[in-house]
Order: sequence, then structure tokens, then C-alpha cells
Amino acid sequence: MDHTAIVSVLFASPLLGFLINGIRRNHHSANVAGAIGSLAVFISFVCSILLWIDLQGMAPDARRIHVVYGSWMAIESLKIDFGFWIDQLSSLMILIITGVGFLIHLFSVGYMSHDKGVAKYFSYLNFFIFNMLVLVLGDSLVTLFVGWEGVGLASYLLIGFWFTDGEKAAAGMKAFIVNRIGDAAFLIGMFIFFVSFGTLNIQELNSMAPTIMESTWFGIVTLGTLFLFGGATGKSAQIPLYIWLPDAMAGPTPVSALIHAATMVTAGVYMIVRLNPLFIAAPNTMMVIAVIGALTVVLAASIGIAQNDIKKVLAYSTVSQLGYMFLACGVGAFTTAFFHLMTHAFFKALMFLGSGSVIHGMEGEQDIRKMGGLKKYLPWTHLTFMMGWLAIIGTPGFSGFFSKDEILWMSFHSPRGHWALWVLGVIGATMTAFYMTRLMCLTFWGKSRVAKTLHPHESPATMLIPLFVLAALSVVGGYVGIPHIISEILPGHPANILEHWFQPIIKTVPGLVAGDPAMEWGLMGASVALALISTILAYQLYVKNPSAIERFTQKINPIYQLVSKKYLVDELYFGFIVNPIVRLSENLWAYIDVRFIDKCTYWAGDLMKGSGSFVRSLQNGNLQTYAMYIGIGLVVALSLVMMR
Amino acid sequence: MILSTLIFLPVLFAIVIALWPQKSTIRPIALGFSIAHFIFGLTLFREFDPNIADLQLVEKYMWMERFGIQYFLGIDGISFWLIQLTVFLAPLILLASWKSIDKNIRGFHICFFILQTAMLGTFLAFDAILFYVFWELSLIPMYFMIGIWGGARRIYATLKFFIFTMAGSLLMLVAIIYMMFLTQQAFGTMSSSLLDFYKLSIPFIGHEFFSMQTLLFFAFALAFAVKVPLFPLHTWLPDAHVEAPTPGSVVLAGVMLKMGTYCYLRWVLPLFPEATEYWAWIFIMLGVIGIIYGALVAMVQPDIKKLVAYSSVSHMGYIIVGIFVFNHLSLQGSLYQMLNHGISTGALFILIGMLYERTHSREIKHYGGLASALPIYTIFFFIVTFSSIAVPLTNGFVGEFLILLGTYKAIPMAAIFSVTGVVLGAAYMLWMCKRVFFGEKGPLVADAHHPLVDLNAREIVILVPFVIMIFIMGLFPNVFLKWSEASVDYLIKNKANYELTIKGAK
Amino acid sequence: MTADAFLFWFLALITIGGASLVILMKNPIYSALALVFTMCGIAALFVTLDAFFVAGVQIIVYAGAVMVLFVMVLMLFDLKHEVEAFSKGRITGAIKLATAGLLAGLVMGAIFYSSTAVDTVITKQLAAASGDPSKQLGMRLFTQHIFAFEALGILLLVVAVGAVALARSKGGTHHDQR
Amino acid sequence: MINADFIVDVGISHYLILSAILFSLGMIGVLLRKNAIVMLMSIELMLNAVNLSFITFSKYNSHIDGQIMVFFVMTIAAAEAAVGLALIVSIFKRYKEVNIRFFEHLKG
Repeated sequence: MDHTAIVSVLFASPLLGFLINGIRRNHHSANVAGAIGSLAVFISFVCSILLWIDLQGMAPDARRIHVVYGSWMAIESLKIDFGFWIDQLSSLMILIITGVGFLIHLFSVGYMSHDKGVAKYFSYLNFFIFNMLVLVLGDSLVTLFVGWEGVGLASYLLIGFWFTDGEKAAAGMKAFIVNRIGDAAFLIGMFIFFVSFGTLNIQELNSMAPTIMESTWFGIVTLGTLFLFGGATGKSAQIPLYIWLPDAMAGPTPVSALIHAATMVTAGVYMIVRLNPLFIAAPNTMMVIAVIGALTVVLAASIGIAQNDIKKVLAYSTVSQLGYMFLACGVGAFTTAFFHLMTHAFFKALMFLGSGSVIHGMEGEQDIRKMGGLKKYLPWTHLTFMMGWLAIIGTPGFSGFFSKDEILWMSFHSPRGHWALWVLGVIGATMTAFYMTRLMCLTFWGKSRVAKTLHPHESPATMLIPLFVLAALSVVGGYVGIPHIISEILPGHPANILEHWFQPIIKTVPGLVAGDPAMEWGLMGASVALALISTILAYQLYVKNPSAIERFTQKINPIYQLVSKKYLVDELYFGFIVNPIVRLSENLWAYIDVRFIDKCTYWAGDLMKGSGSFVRSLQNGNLQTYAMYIGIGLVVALSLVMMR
Repeated sequence: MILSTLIFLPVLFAIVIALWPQKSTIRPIALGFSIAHFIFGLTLFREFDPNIADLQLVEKYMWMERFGIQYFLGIDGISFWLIQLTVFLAPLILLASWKSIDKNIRGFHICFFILQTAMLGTFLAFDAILFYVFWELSLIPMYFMIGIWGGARRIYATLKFFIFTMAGSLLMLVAIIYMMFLTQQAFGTMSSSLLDFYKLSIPFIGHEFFSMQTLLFFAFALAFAVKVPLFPLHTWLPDAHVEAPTPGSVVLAGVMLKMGTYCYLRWVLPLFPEATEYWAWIFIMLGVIGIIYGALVAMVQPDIKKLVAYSSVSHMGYIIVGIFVFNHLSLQGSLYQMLNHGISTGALFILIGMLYERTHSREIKHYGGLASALPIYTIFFFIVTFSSIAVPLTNGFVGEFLILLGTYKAIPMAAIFSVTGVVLGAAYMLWMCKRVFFGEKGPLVADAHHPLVDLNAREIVILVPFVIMIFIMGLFPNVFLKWSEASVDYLIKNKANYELTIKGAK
Repeated sequence: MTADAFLFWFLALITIGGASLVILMKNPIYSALALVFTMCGIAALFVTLDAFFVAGVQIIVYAGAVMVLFVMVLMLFDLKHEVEAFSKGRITGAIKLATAGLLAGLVMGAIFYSSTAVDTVITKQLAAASGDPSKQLGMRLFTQHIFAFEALGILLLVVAVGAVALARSKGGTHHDQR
Repeated sequence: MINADFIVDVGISHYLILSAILFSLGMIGVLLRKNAIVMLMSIELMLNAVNLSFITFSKYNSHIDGQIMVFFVMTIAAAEAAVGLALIVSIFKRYKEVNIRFFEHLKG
């Protein structure tokens, strides 16, 4: 089949699904809507597989499909096409998106079956998939930006899906506006590149990337990539713009799984990986990315420890894991970043869906303090969730282990790395192990704290099948990127498939040398050991000895409160940025518009009025006064004549 | 004769309506007229040649020999789309006024058609005096529209509107007359033809404010700045919009504001190139301030219509910045943004009008939860909102992107400040949407005695063309940009001594 | 001092004195009488300027007809002695006086300024040049200015009718409610 | 300026200055008197002052048209006096008052 046709179908099917479900949203049942929505994504998934197979058949250096539907904007030197670029990176990305997306659609059929607006829901989901595909496949930064904003829009609509709840609508709004801040930075980044390179085509930009590193802070590439990274902090929820993601959990849980864990939030990472030659050329930007990534890891993980909402924990975990991806990007390990993106997509989608299944079983309850002991009610959910848990805490052999460990190693070993980054990463990993174990303990293990009136029940098959698939992927997903030192001891296993696959398009950091295996083993052992300790600690605290944790939190109550209130970052933002802006605006309106500009015009009017009433007072109706004016006029006229 | 017909057809319509015997059939008749006018406007697509920058379809007759005042019409790529926008909006506006205008229908339609004539004349006139006549003529029907069919404080609003715009344009009249004397000095005979004005070389001394070109430049620029409206002169706009009836608001936002920005391109830039370049920073600065200020103030408005009015200030700021940055991208972007703003803000005002017809309130705090009461309305409102906040693949994105890109190319700082408008734009629109459409049902929405009725067929028919245009313009900007390309290119290339030739003339 | 000069100064004294009394007398009747005095003085001045016919007309029309009319109206109203002859307002009064004074000053200044120029041009030979001024006047009036003369006649007729109509009316332009 | 010559040699200036003084006096009367009838008298005074200058110029320019003008002015003055007095009579009938201060209906 022709590539153009495949790509057309790839795009058309979610778009059609969106339109059909959107227009006929009141006219068919939930199952039909779900079927249409899922089928649309499934078709896209098939197309993605076809494209991937086609790429396989090509020579490694020429693995690319470029489809151009025509020109979008062509003014002067600005030439932007409806062009889509499929190569090793984007083909894998769309496989993840459509694959995980399809599973989540499937899950949604069961999860949303009781909701009134289910057709609307599926139309939004399809709309999201469409935009995500545009984002990933777009061949220029502008097309990428189209998808970038489009997914933000879909996210806005889906977070505020239950809009009758004002808080949920506000969360959607917050997500969109915070994303917009990032988007504004992204726009500026685009402008910088367009003005200095004369193009916005990603491939051309990559080929124009300077080979000499830019050491200044105000170099074009450094500034441009910094602004692009600013965009990524918005979309991928990094410091300082991560605040929207936890609130975004207001949306339906499958949405959180799809958009706010597996796909959309990784767009920033994808973008950086996509533009890796540019980012490599800007060491300062890389440093910023690495530092912000590492700090996000620790900050979000620490907040995650004290959250009681099952989805909030997962949300902070997502922020934290995204931090790892940025850390990887920042130290130049783009392949590893993508690797973690992929494994994270599997296990985090799995855990979100698992939490969805829990919430479904608990009839909407999200507070983990009111759960516990759900293992016996939800056995399958528990089993699959455990796979995700094992993956995320980095149990050797599970997918998360391989990707996270490689990130930690690279952050230590890469020439752009630093031991401090490694330390932060390991602290993050330790905390991750702790709070995820805490989540497991409070939700599935230990004593049941479920309200008597509630009868938790296992979810239907349509919801469990995606869980199984994702669980399987979380377990085996890591084997595409086994680190060298491990593959060496596994006879017959080819070394790091992913790295090999990406080798033609992803540059490595200059100066990267082979590391000392002993060192790598040592660091790996250290991080695994620390994670293990914290896992055991958490298990001890939350299952064996629940009173100890209470005493402990009592003792450090101020700190605990601070952490559970998310370090008051939201309040700080509102107090120091949002509210002052609103107050400023009110004052601007009241003082500049109403009191000043309008007053000025009134003054002008009053001046006219005043002079009018003065002249009017001259017309006092008295004949003699009038005669006097004549006389004065005469005198003045005569004097003027005399003066001459 | 196409242009004359285009301009004066509405006058004919107005006369017919004035004499029409039955009051009940005035609405359909007027609607039919406006559709006919729109279809007639489409003939321009055939007659107009987009590949050349010349002045086309010229009509030139002597009007007052003694002063060289001519009846001189012409069209080029810069005015082409604005004409189309004007005739495109007319039937939709009339349809939107179907229910909302219920007193003195005859008078309203006469006013409306005369307004059409005035606006088209402003866009097409190439003689300074003729232009001035049309420019001022446009005030009068608008004055009546707000003054007769407007809201509670309409007299205040009309006065403010009239005085602001009038004060500005009087300065322009003085400048026009002065320039006519300059033509007499330069060519021996007096002329008010714009093409003759273009040929003048007016002395310019940069650092002196009281040099001739600077003074003339400011006289013109100020008149147009009031109309745009540029930041400190904008306060008439919110009041006029709030008090104006829906059709008045749509015309005001859709077309009349564009008269100001269009005239910058037609009059100020080519006539006073040095002064424009020297003083551009003021306008860019005011434009940027307008973008941010308009957005900030819009954010805290309690009235939906006022919010949209302030958003106009913000959007028009982009256009001004784009014009004064003066490069190809930004100019094309500005032209495009003029159309966008006409479409999206026009649609927003129509939508707000529809809401007002149902609830007779525009206070944001009285609403809430409207999305579940009026689902179809909500869909349309959100599409238009997304166009207004420049989500890609809608028309707004193309315009803002081009302007910002062009601006960054010339003055990076201006672009960086303007970009905050993108964020703030999303903030005020979505915050308003959140308060109006989402959350608990507000007192007006939950009122059981007056259940809200979703859009009827007529209202959907009004909105669908807007939505179609939003997406067509967002997806295929080239189709639109092509028609202004040659003229903009010519304007950029011949910046220092801009002269237009008449098509076919040697 | 020649007789001419003496006559002029004497008449000037009479006219200025009369005019002053006109504006100073509180009782309008006295004002009217002072005005008659002034009119006669002016008529005599006309004589010194060889304008005999006009002097006669002045006596007949002004001192006779017009003044009789004034006095009749005053009698008709039976106005008593007024307490305040002048209208109120000190500042405006001062301005008015200043205006009049300035005007007079300016005119006199103009006359002084230009008197030398005027005197040289003027020949004092009016009578010698053209004979009897009254006859001359009549000739001119009934040839060249005949239209104006007739028009004035009609005007007088209209005025007579109009004055009677006005005086007969109750006054005011609105119907009295009472 | 005021010297023997000025007193003895009476010429055009003397008459004109006299006329100017009379005119000013008339003007003061018009401006300051509150009785409408006296104001009318003052107007007559002003007219007479003007007549005096007409006659003076007529004589010193050897031109008879000045006298013709005076003739016309007198006629008009008589007519004006008649109409003015008739108006005052009419006003007095209605308001019982001839003080100019009472008639300020033209107030803006």
C-alpha cells in the first residue's frame, strides 16, 4: 500500500471517529460510541504497524517516509507544509500512542459505560489521538505546534469533561493556561530558529545544527533550545509549570492514563529527542534540562509520599518520572529518555488504568485512606497493578529497571552528567519505591478500611484485558533496551535493540566513552539496594506497623503538612503571580481606564462645557450688556487700526 | 462601474426600504438585498487580478475641478479582502438582528445599508476628500444605531463614540487640506488624489517634532488610532460595544475597527515613510501595551460583552504591531488578522447577542452551567473562542503566528512581550467560559420559569458560515494570502517612494 | 477770538452740557428737556457749518416732533421721579464708562493724528464753489436720490401704521392668562 | 496742543471732537441708564453726534451728499423713535415697567 494512503488513513480514522461521535453524540448508545472510538484508534494502530513494517524493510540510514499533503502557509521565506515525517523515532512513538491509546479506549468502554456523555467522551479522545499524531509526525515545528496545542485543547476538554463541577472545569482551565505559558515560550523558540536558520522544518533544522558546541548563554541555539524547553516544561509538567498535572486528575481516569501519563505529557521529551542535534549543540541548555529534570524528580516524588488521593499519587509519580526523562535528555542520553518514555507509558498507563479499575470498583472513591485490603476484592486488578509497581520501583528484570537504571548510569557517566545528578536521581528512585509501596500497601494490602456500605467489585473484561496487555508490556517492555553490561552476561541476546534502531537519527554526546563496568555494576547495585530498603521500610510502616507512621507524622507534623500541601506551590503561585495579576488588572481598569483616560476625556468635555457656560453667561439677556460688548468690540477694532 | 455599483447598491436598497409599503416584509427584503450584494461582491474574484500590485477597476471622474477633487475609486490587494469581509458579514448581521431589533425596523435597515456604503467607500476611495466624506459618513448611521437601538446608557456611549472619533478625524481633515496645498506647490494644480499625494516628497527632519512630515503623520495616525483603537484612546470602544445592539457591535468590531488599521496601510505608511520609520517605536510600544493591557483588563470585566470588547483592544494591538513592524510576514499577518478578528469577534458578539435575547443579562456572575442548558450554543461558542485565542488550525493562529514571527524578525523584544498576550488571551477567554458555561448552574440558567431554549435553525444558519470560515481560514491561509501577496510585496519593496500605478494606464 | 470761534465754543458748551444733563437727570422729563436743549444747540452748529436746511429740519423734526413724542409718552406713563437713574453693577458700569471713554479717546486721538492731513486737503470754499447749499441739496435729493427719498416716504408710512398698531396692542407676544 | 491757536482757529477737528464727545455721552446713556425711554433719547443723541460729523465733512469736503445723508438719518431716526416708543408703550402696558433690567428674556 502507498505510504500516503496509509498516513491518510492513520489521520483520517480518529478524525472521523471524532466527527461521527461528536455530531451524533445524542443519537447512539454508549457501546456504539465506544466501538466507533476504539475502532478508529485501532485502525490507526494497524496503520502505525504497517508503517513500522515498511520502515523495517528499508536500509537503516534511509528509514524515512515523508508525506506532504500540500502547502499550509507560504509567505516569503516561510514555507510550512502539511507534511508528515515518519522515521525510527516517530514510528515508534505513534505505535505507543495508538497502541496504548487503543487499550485505553477499550478500557474506557467499560469505565464510562454509565456516563451520559460517553459519545462526547470518545469523540474527545479520538480528537486527542488525532492531534497527538499530528504532533509526533509533523515535519516542521509549526505542524508539531499544531498538534502541541491540539492535545492541550483535547486535554482541556477532557479534564473538564464533568464540567458541572466547577473545580473540575477550573482544573481544565488551569491546565490549558499553564500549558499556554509553555506554548508562548515554544513560539519564541520557533521564532528564534526561524530568524536565524530561515526554516522551521525539523529535518532541516537538525541538519543545520552547529557541530561546534555553543558555550555562551546567549547563543542562538542555546536561547532557542531553552525556549523550546520552556514549552516542554509546560507540556511535560516540569518545574516550574508542573502544577497543572496533579489538578488534571479531575478528568476521567482513562484520560489521566492516556493523556496525563502515557502520551501527551511525554510530548516535551519527544520534542527534545526529535531535535537532539540542536540540543546537543547547546551544553548550557542541556545542563538546565538536566538540573530541572533532576529537581523535578525529587520534588514530585517527595510530594507523592504524602498524598492520599490514589490518582494524585500517580500524578506526582508521573511528574517525577517525566523528570527522569528530562534528566536523561539533559545528560545527552536521548535514546534512554525515549526508552524510559516507552516503559513509563506502559507501566504508568497500567497503573492509572488499575487505579481506574479500583475507583470503578469502589464506586468513585479515590481516597486511599478509605481503601486497604482490596486484594481480595479486586484480584486481577491487584495482580496487574503489582506488575506496574514492580516496574516503577525498578525491580531488576522489569521494564522500569532497565530504563531508569540506564538514566542513572548516564547521569553519572555522561560527559554532560554529574555525580550530583546521580544522587538526586537515586534519592528520587528511593522515594519512588517508598511512595509506590505505600500506595500498594494502603490500597491493596493490609487491613480493609472500606466503608461498610461499599462493596468493591472486580471490573468487567473490557477493562481487564487492557490491564493484562499493559501488565505484560510493563514486564517485557524493558528487554528492547538492555544495558550493555547486562547483555554481555546474557549470551545470544543482541545488545540494546533500541539504541541500534535509533542510531542513525540520534546523535550521541561528543566525548562519551565506554564506562567502567565495575563502576556501573556498583552504582546499579547501590540504587537497587536503596530502593529495596525503602520498599521494605514502607511495607513495614504501612502494613505491619501502621501506628508507627502515625506517630512519625505527628512528630514531624509541620514538615508533613507542608509536603502534603505540595509545598504550597499552588498557593505561592496564586499569591505571588495570579492574584497580583488579577488585582493589577482590576486596578488598571479602575484607575487607568475609568479614572484616568475616561476622566481625561471628561475633563476635555468639561472644559468645553465650562467655556460654553462662560460664554453663555455673557448672554445675560440685558440689552445694555450687549451694547457694551459692541462698544468693547469697537474699541478693540479701533485700537487695532490705530496700532498699525 | 463595479466599484461604484458595489458602494452605492446599499443606498439603493436603503431607498427601496424607505419606500417599501409593508412593514412586515422589510426584514426578508433587506436580507435578500444583502445576499444579492454579497453575491455581487463575489464578481470581484473574477475581475480582480491578484498577480499585479496595480490599482485596479479604477473609476476616476472630476468632482470639483477648482480644487482637483475627484471621484476616484480603486481596489488593490490590501483592500480586497476587507471588501469581501464587509459584504460577507452583512447578511449574517441582518439575520442576527431578526429578533433583537424590534423597534423602527425600517429605520434600522436604512441605517445599516448606509453604513455599508460608508464602509465600502472608505475602503475603496482613492481621493482624500472622497475618503474623508465616507469616513465621516460611517459615523452617522453608527451613531443612530447605538443611539436608537442601544442599551440603557446608549446616549453616553454614542456621545463618547462620536466625540472620540470626530476629534481624531478633524485633525486628519486639516492634514488633508494641507496636503492639497502641497500638491498645488509641487505640481501647479491642486489635487486631492491619493496617487498625487504619494508622489509628494514631504520634508522630514528626524529629531524635530515640528517638522512637516512628522506633524502630518501624527495628524493622520491619530485619527486612525482612535478608530483602531490604540491603547490610550480605546475607552470609547467598550462603552460603545456594551451599549450597541448586536448588529451594531458586529459591524463595529467586524469592519469599522478595520477601517483604522487599513488606513494605516493605505495612507500613513506610504505617504510618510520616513516619519513612520522614525516614530514606529511609539506605535509598536502602544500596540504591545494594548495587547497586554487589553487582555489584563478583559480578564476582570464583569460583563461578557465588555470582555470581548477589551479583547478587541488586545487583538487590534497585534495588528498595529504587525503593521508598524513593517515586514512581509507581519503585514500579511496583520491583513489576515483583520479578517480573523472580523470573523471571530463578529461571531462572538452575535453569540453574546443570542444569549442576551434569552436572558437579558450579560453579567458573567449570573451565569454558570450554561453548557448543560444550551449544548449546541456551547459548541459554537467554544469553536469561536478557540479561534479567538488562536488555537492552531483555526484562523486566529495563522494571523497571530505571522504577526509574531514577523515582529520577532524585526524587534525580538516586542514579539516576546506580545507573546504574553497569547497566554493572557487564553486566560481571560477560558476563565469567562468557565464561569459562564461550567460549574453550578447560575441564577439565570437555573431559572425554572424561563427555561433556556437552545439555538434554533435561524441562529445555526447564522453561525455556520462563521465556523466554516474559521476553519477554512485556518487550514488554507494561502488561498487568502495569495490575493494580497502582490500588493504587500510591492508596498514593502517600494517603501521609500511608494507610488501606485493604475492598471492599464501607461 | 473771532465771532465764529466764540459761537462754536458757546454752542459746544451748550450741547455737551445738554447731553450731560440728558444722561444725568433722574427724572426723564428733565432728560427730555435737556435733549431739546442739545438738539437746538446742534441745529445752531449746523448753521455755523452752512447747512441751513438741515438745521431747520433738525429743529422741526427733532426738537419739534420727536421730542414731543417723547414727552407725550412720558406724560402718558406718568413716571415719577426715579430713585436710581442708572442700572446696577459697579464693575460693568466701570467697564461701560471705560469703554465709552476709550472710544471717545480713540476717536479724538484719530482726529488729532490726522487733522493736519485733513486740513491741508480741505478748502473752505463750499458756498463759493457751488452756490446755495439748500438749492443744491434739493437738486440732488430729487434727482439722484429720488428712489431713496420715496422709499423713506413709504417707510414713514409703514412706521406710522406700525407704531399705532403696536401702541394699541395690549403688549407682549403671548396671550395673557388673566 | 491746547493753546491759543486751538481756541481761536476753529476747524474741522473741533467739530469732529465735539461730535465724538457727544457720541460718547450718548453711548454712556445707552449703556448705563435703566429707563428705556432715556435710552432711546441717548440713541437720538448718538445719531445727532453722527449727523454733526456728516455735516462737518460735508462742509470741509465741499460735498453736499453729507447733508443728504443727514436728511435720511433724521428720517430714519424719527421713524425709529416712533417705533421704539410704540414698543415701550406696549411693554409698559403689559409690565407696568420701563426699566430695562426687567426685560432679560433673551438670556442664554
